[in-house]
Amino acid sequence: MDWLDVAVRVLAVLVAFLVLPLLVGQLEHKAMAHMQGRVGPMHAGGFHGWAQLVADGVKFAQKEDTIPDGADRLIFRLAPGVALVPYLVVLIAIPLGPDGMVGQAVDAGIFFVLAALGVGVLGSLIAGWASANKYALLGGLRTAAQLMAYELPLLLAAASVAMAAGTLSLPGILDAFEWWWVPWQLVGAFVFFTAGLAELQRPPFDAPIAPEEIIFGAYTEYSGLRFALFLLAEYAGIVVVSALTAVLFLGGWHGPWSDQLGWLWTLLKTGVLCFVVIWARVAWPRLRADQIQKFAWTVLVPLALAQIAFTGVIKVVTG
Amino acid sequence: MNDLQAPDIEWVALSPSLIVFGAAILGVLIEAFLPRKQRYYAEVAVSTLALAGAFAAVVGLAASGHGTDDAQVAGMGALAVDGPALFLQGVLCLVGLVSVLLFAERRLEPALHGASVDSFAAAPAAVPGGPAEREAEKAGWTTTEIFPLLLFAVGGMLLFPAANDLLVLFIALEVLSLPLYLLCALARRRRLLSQEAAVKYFLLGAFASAFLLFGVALLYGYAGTVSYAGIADVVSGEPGAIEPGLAGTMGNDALLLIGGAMLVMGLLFKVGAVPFHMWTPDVYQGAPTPVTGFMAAATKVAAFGALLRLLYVVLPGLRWDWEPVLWGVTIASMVGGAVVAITQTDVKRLLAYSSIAHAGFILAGVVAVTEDGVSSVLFYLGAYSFVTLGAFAVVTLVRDSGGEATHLSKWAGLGRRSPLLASVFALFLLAFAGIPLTSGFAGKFAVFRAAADSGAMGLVVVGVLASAIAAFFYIRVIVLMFFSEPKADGPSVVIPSPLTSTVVGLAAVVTIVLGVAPQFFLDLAGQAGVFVH
Amino acid sequence: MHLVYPAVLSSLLFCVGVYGVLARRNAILVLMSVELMLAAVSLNLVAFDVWLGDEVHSGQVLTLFLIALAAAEIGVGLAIVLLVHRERGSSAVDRLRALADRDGNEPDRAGPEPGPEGAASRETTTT
Amino acid sequence: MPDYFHGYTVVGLVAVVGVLFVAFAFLAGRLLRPSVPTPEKLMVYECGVDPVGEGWAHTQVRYYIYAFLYVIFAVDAVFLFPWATVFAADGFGAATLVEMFVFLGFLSVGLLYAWRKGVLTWT
Amino acid sequence: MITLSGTAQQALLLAALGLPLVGALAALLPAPPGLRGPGGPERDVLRHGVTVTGAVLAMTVVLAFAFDHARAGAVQAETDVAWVPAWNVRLHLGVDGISLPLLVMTALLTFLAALHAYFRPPTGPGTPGPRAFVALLLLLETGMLATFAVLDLVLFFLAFETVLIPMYFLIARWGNGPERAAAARKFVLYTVLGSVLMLLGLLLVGLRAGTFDMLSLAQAQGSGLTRTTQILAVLAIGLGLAVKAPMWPLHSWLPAAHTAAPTVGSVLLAGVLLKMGAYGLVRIALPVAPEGMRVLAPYLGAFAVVGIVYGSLACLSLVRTGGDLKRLIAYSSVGHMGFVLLGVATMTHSGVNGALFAGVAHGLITGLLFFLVGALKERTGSTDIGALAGEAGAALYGRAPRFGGLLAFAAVASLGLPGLAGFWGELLAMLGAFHPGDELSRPAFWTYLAVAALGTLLTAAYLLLVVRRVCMGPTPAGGVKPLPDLAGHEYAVYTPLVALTVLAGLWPAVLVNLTDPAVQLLLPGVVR
Repeated sequence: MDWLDVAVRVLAVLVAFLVLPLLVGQLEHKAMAHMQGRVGPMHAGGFHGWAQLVADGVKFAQKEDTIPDGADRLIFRLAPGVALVPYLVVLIAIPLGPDGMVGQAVDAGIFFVLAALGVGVLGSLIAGWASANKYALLGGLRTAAQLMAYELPLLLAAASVAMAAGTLSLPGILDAFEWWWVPWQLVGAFVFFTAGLAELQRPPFDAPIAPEEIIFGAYTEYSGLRFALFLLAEYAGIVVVSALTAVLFLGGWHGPWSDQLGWLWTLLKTGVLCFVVIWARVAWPRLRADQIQKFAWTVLVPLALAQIAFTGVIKVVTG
Repeated sequence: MNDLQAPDIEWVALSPSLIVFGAAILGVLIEAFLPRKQRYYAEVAVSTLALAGAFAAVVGLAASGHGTDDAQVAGMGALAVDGPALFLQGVLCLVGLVSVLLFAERRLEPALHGASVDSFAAAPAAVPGGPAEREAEKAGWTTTEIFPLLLFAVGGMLLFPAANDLLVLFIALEVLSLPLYLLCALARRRRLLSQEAAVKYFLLGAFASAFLLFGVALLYGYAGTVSYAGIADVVSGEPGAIEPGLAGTMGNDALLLIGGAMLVMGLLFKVGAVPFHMWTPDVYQGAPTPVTGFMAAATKVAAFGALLRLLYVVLPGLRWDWEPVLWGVTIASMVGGAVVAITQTDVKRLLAYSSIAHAGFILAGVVAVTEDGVSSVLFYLGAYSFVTLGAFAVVTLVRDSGGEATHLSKWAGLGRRSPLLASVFALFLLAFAGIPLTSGFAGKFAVFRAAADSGAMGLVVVGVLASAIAAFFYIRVIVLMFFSEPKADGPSVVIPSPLTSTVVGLAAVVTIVLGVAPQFFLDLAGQAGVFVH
Repeated sequence: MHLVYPAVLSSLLFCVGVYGVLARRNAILVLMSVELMLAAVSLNLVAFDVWLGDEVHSGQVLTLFLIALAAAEIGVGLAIVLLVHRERGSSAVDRLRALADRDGNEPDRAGPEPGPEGAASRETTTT
Repeated sequence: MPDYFHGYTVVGLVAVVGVLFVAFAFLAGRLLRPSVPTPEKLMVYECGVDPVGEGWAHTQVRYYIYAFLYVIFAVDAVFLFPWATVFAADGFGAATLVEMFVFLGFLSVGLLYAWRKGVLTWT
Repeated sequence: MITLSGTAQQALLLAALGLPLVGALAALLPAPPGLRGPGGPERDVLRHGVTVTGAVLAMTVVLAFAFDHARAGAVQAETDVAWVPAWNVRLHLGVDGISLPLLVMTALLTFLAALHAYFRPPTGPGTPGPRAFVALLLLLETGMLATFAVLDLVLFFLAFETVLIPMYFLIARWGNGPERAAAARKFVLYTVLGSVLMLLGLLLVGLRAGTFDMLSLAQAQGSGLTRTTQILAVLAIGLGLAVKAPMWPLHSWLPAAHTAAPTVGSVLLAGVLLKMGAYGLVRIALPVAPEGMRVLAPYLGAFAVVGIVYGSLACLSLVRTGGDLKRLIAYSSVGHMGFVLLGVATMTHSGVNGALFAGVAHGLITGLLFFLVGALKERTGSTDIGALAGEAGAALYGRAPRFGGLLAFAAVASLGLPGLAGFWGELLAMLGAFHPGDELSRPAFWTYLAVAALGTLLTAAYLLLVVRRVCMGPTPAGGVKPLPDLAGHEYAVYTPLVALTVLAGLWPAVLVNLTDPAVQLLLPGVVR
């Protein structure tokens, strides 16, 4: 084992994990503001408030961190970690460019990635439970319900890609990619992206943390750095889901001059998708909890199943 | 690396279970799409047709020689289509068919809001007596899901004795168990007892299946394959290809012995043999009686089928190890069941303990390890299942204001109030007791004969003595029915619809026919005595 | 990695599960113990599969099925336990004593001990 | 086999790094932040009013049904993946596809049943 | 003598077995319009019983006349059909010299019982109607006839068990006294336990020898069976049969059952059921496992003579302390059956012939005795000697001369007065004991002989005491009303029994000539 190589890769992933979410966060601040006719943060760091999130971080680190009396203290403390770490782990499996530009190629990549994603959401659930706050618990349960409802379409849509490529490895899928997969897997892409959005509890699927109903859901009792970590997890999640969608459905590093600029294509596609995530937050009103469930079971799951059938037929016919 | 073969399925050979599973799915769709009023009829029709069809398929397969000369291993080695499998599948289809009639009975419970109802809860998920349930009853809802559940269970049971590798064995086990757990909880009356029975059945069942699975894992580790034939090869010391480096693991006798023991334990649990019988009385008593009848009859058939195949096909090389153990289990079951039954005061519990004793009697045939042993077990299972169904069908008919009156004291004098019913029940009890001219005698004769032929005379002696002990409590019930003064507030016998009457009548006829002229069926079982390898 | 490690680990897990089933009173915990036993089985299967280099991967396939069926089992089991819990306000297994061998000759053994919710009286009124 | 474990060693390493990162953050936070607990601060937060009832309140059984649905479907979906990688290989083709459709059909029937039973409608 | 073809004989035997079974079912159905008599449905069904048993009796009598006495050892009217080939179980029926007299006696006693029931319908508190009574009686007849006619071990067991159920019901439902249910239960308990042992023995024999056919087993003379198997088989089968016989000390169900049973039940129980045990010993234990029998015969003999003395002593004590008359006859049966068992135990021609003779004689005489005691109870309302006789005696001679005379006749017949049926059986049995079979210890059997002889004296003593206390005594001067003497139907019932008792006593050769050839076949190598 080449330790140096491994160290570099791990370090790179860690850096990406710390930087990309901040970028997305900043983008969200500014893009949302402009869409709403505001300008957003302007002061921190000078140029268009570029260091706003850094400042936020510093502030969070200094804030007092209370744990409610009735809480299950150990679990309460662990929850942010549980929410955050899986996204980091996922990042390592996402290929950035061709020929091994990936943290680590994992055999059953799709499996691994989806499994890790599922763990991340557990952070919210245990946070909600450990808080001993009825709103937090309600939020946690909604989270759980949402996780369960959207995990299935997520899996099915991913399975569709795996069928098309005949492998579960992410680099393997990209190696097999052809441009016409984009229209072929379009429905799957929609399902996957939407479901991913819902898993992250991003608007319009943010009923679990709907401030107007249940304060801040599972995170109600959190403050200070722990809260910051949850936020970080959310944005890291956006990056991961966008990146995965890009890799699975949009061809990842495929594009002109992909030999040299593959990594750029991946980042670009991911960035665009991140923007779509932010856009969705501004564009759509929040769905009710029941609407969220219904949407998953009656729209996404059937769509995903249909996509699988379609993929299978095409694959057998052409293969 | 990819030496997977494309699956090649012998659809015809597997048709019995496929028909049943298909019908079960259809049943689910009926539940989903048909208006409530029509579901009952549709479900009954579908279930009946499917089971009859499956039976026809079994007969067809047997007639075309699949049971004897053309016995084969189907579905890429997953399932055996041979004599024992077909015989038991035939029995299971018939038992299922008869159980459908029992399940469909709607004339026993007093009509609710003008609608006749069956013995299953209107809204099983609702709190008994709560507003939700009352509403459901008012609306005339019924839980017609029992039919698909029954079909799924029967489907699993059809696979169970035919399973030819450990994977299918395990899946069949779960497929047959899970619906039964649910069915147990659905009683209309005495729901708490019913649910308690379900909890106990489930917890112990899951526990037992975990044991079975661990056994599966160990056997797999021992032989490196899950197919029965492959394991048998390794057991008998002719492994196909052991990698030299793995020789220390493969063929490790500790794995084999522990694994085999755990596997057999899991199956003995399903069979209800001492000391794995703890669940039987509670579950038999608590479950809705039609379900108890079905469960008592069919589970035993399926589980004994699987046990036979496992012992005869996979572990014959280990015979000297398991035979003494099974001797012990057999004796404990026969004696334990019979002795404890004497003190019982509840009809259903009594029958449960008697079923434990019967498990022992059947095991006596299993221990024989001869072709005769297999045939005798097959015959016994066929005979026993119908007697059991009939007996529980009778239990459904004896009712008072609280539902079924299962306490024995309430059965006092039943023979005077309804001589016909009491006589039929007496016939079933006599068959349980193994009195000549009933199927019970023929069955016991067969297994004891097989056991004695194979040199297990000791088992036969204990068995006959246990039968004598058992005869006492059966006869005690008969005496109670015919010689005690009826109580003033005793239960009455409900006049059933033709459904239950058919069940009782059929069971009685089978009991007598198998007792008086068993030859044809003995021949059938005799021809079916050979396992395909 | 030698086979012994996973095998021993899985045996230990299994024993913990068995202990849990035998010692725990709460039905949910019993259920979890059973799941633990199943997990032990899965571990064993996968370990054997890898160790033996099984070309058709029977062990892993079995594990997949095991996972699926364990899920189904837990689903069904939880449903039943929940039902009981809702009516009795408890899921303690050793308090489920309405069905048991009795010494006495009480004519109607159907009635369990009258619970706080008066469950016993309710059930007779369900006509 | 070394390859097999190698991949996951790196993954494990990353996970360890992540855990260290979180631990470090917490440690740093502990050093940086003040800690002045008062009863009011430690009280459960319910929009500023005094909390009512218990923290672990009973919740709808409906969630359980969703959980059940999920467990069944997601776990069954596991079978899709091994199949997905081989179904188009030589010698498999249409029959394999049909078999998987049968499997999916089973799933769909289950979903349909749940839908028609009103499980998916929030009441 | 009549000559019938083999097929006709066969059909006759089958009909005799099947008719009561059909009749039993028919008894449960309402009578067809043409057969309705004036007495209402109850009389109808009782008449039905008489008709059927009468027809059966006629058939057996015809069969007896058609029987080729020249070949009395051979099985005649034989039917041999496969029933369950898989187990080698056959429907094998037939009669030979051993079974024919028992068959006829059974038919006769049942007919008389039915006749008795017609004139004295069974009544009592809580008894069901006569419909069930007749059905059970006919079922009982089927079982009893079948026991004597079957030639297959499994069928034998079956027939043997069939008898159990109707008899149980007869005792428990139509019996008298508060103890009837307990007595019936005791009867079933003993017999079932015995039958279980017997079944084990039968299975052992059948499985080890590979056939259940009695004829071929008898022919083999145990050649296919090891010594151990034979001993075990005889032990198991013998115990089962000994319960029914009954052999001391397994007899304790008998007095209770007899005391509780109705007249008809007692008659059939004593007259036929007890014979089934002895018949089984002769038919199965003796020829099938001779080696085992030789080992166990001394023990059987010992128990038999103990039974003789024990029964007599019990009777003596009863008659002195004033016990129940039915109980007394029951104990006397224990004694008489002791002679039967002793005869079997000698394993000689004379002994076995004697056993069979004593069996038939006991059936006739004890049947008569029970009928008489039943009639006595109808007349006086009691069967308790103490209550009847008081200090002086019941004085039946004076109060009902014919009745009293008949009772005295039955008593002396029972004590084995030469010239009556009871004599020959006991004589032959003791003769056998004087020259026991080969390999049997002569001193032991001489001892048995001596004890049995003592038993005959005791028997004579208590029976004479019975006559003394019941029949004699001073006629009170107008204090007690004369009892009704024998009525017409009672003559009808008793006459055949009396006639046969006398006939068998005066002309024993009729019977012995019938049984001897068959016995010789069963015991080949034995000269005496």
